[in-house]
Amino acid sequence: MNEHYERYQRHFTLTEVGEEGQERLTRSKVLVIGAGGLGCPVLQYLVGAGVGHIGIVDGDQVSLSNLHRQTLYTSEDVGSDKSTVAGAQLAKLNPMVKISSFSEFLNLELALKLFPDFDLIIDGTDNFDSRYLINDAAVITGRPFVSGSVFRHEGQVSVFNYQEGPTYRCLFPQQNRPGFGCAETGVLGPVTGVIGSIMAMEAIKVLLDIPGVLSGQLLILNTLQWTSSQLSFSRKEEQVALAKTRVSHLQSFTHVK
Amino acid sequence: MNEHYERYQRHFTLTEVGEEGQERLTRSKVLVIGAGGLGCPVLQYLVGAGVGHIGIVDGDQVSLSNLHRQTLYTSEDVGSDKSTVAGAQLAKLNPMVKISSFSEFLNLELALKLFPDFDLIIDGTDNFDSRYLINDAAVITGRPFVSGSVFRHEGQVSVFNYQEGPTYRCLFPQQNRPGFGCAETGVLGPVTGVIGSIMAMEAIKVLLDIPGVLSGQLLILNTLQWTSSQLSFSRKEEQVALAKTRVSHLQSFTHVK
Amino acid sequence: MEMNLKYFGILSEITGRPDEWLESPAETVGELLEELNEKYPAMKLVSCQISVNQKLAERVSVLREGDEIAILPPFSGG
Amino acid sequence: MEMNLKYFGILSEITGRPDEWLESPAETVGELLEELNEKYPAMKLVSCQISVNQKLAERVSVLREGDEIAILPPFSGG
Repeated sequence: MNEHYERYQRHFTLTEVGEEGQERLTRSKVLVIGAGGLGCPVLQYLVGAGVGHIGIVDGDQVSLSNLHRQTLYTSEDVGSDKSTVAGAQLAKLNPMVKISSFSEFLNLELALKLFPDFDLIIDGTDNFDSRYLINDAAVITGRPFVSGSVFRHEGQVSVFNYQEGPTYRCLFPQQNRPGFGCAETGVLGPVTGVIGSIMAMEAIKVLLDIPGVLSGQLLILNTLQWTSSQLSFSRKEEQVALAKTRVSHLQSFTHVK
Repeated sequence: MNEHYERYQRHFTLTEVGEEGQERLTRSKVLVIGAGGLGCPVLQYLVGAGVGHIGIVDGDQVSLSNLHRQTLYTSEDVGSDKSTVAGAQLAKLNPMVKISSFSEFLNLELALKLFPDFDLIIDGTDNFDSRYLINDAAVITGRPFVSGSVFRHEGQVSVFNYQEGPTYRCLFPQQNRPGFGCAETGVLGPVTGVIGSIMAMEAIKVLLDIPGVLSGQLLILNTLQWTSSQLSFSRKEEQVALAKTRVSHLQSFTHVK
Repeated sequence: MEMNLKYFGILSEITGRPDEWLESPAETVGELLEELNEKYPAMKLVSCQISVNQKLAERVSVLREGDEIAILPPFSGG
Repeated sequence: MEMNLKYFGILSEITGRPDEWLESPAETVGELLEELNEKYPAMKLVSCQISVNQKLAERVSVLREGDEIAILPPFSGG
């Protein structure tokens, strides 16, 4: 209890946290999908903040080209499973947090199995297929999710499916056109640091009911000029319904199998 | 050379970096004062980016109440010197970077001895005395410095003494009134994550001559609303001159001793 | 009608600028998009959304003098 | 004259709000500060700078209707 008080000391003097808020963080469960450039700061700050249970889903292994921005890994970890290495490092950071590592790439079955066990989902993935999948599974299981993404020197953050708010599909309906990830386009480490830290802050706001959650708001940040804009958008029931059609696919798929 | 190419792969496709920029980073030397909430992300991203030589100045030891926001340390490190632990962890992150740890609190003599060996100084300290000291030593030795600070949910970043630009004193003339640090006021980890990452980005912009350096501009960010403002200010020669009076103090002090 | 266009992500590379003032006869978002697709053919290849004065707009949304129009693609990197 | 005031850092706690529109007879930054120090006595204790329309101002700077005035203390935390 003394360790609890000392470790979270900087939270107790904040009106937005305090002892009650810290208790709430300790009871919270957050699932982080993608332990890459965005996932690393999210994981570090949520584990540091004392979120009770953190799940990590990532099927990838550490590579040398990750290290400039993925701050949970070292050169010795190259080739090892990200979720395992991240889990071990985070346990050393804060042994009071329960950490579950899933060394798998997310698919719909895994998502529908895992999401109900967590209060909040974090989308730190690096491709559109995963982003739509997380959206759809979050809608089906009724979970809010914090979503962040980067393109070169720009980043976007929003919180979807939060208190009947709009979903990812309400903002970006699925289209069959190419997207751009970090591997193809390049990125500087601090860009993912800024966006991942913003995502961690939004997660804490959601968990503690702090006003100003980026729900129905897309934050867009340019890290060369440090200009930011926020664009508002609304829930579209036909796009929410679209997410749910995934379940019928899965059910028929499971059935056929 | 293969490791070099693979490790910095995400930089080579960026027009702002490329092979030439990477070469420049490798030749750069950056001194980070303060390995705390702001210093940790700065160090992680600059070491990740392959800055050739990183110096770390911090006379503090790791405490439990640091861990929620100071992501280079683990529970096992409590009681150890921050600069030593940080140096060891960063060497594992990128063995290609030369790292020098100074387990001392900065004073004017140390600053005047160290600053000339580095191209850029980072102020990630947590008190006004250090901030004015860094400013004055940077002015005396002709070094630019990136300065960041936080107060609860707000943060400020600027680059001072850059290409004859304004200094910290030009923005905030010294006044004998109280300031507020993290220990007294509390802070959430992601706030230092955002501001520290912004500082790392500004450092890379300075090292690579990327346009848009926050010189003569103070960026102020509110992490609850994600509103940002930039305020412009100019060099004031009488404030710059004030910084230089420090040297005479030191000289007379050294003489008397 | 003159409008203030802002290009995000890959669009600032396609158009070669982060923003521009455009004199256009377009009366709706859809008409403006058609004009832009002609001016910048590569834009057709990119999935993007349009906001007018910081609010997500539809293709049928009506434009007014001085509107701030952002053209934003989703980002996927992480 | 009406002015748009923005309070940063500890000042938003001293004034109890992040911003406000203020009707004031003050013609310079210095006069406005005096008025604010009277309205919010704790403000006197804090070192701070004033910007007018995103530009650092002096005590003698002249104010105009609708000016955006930010009152900002330096932060020290890290």
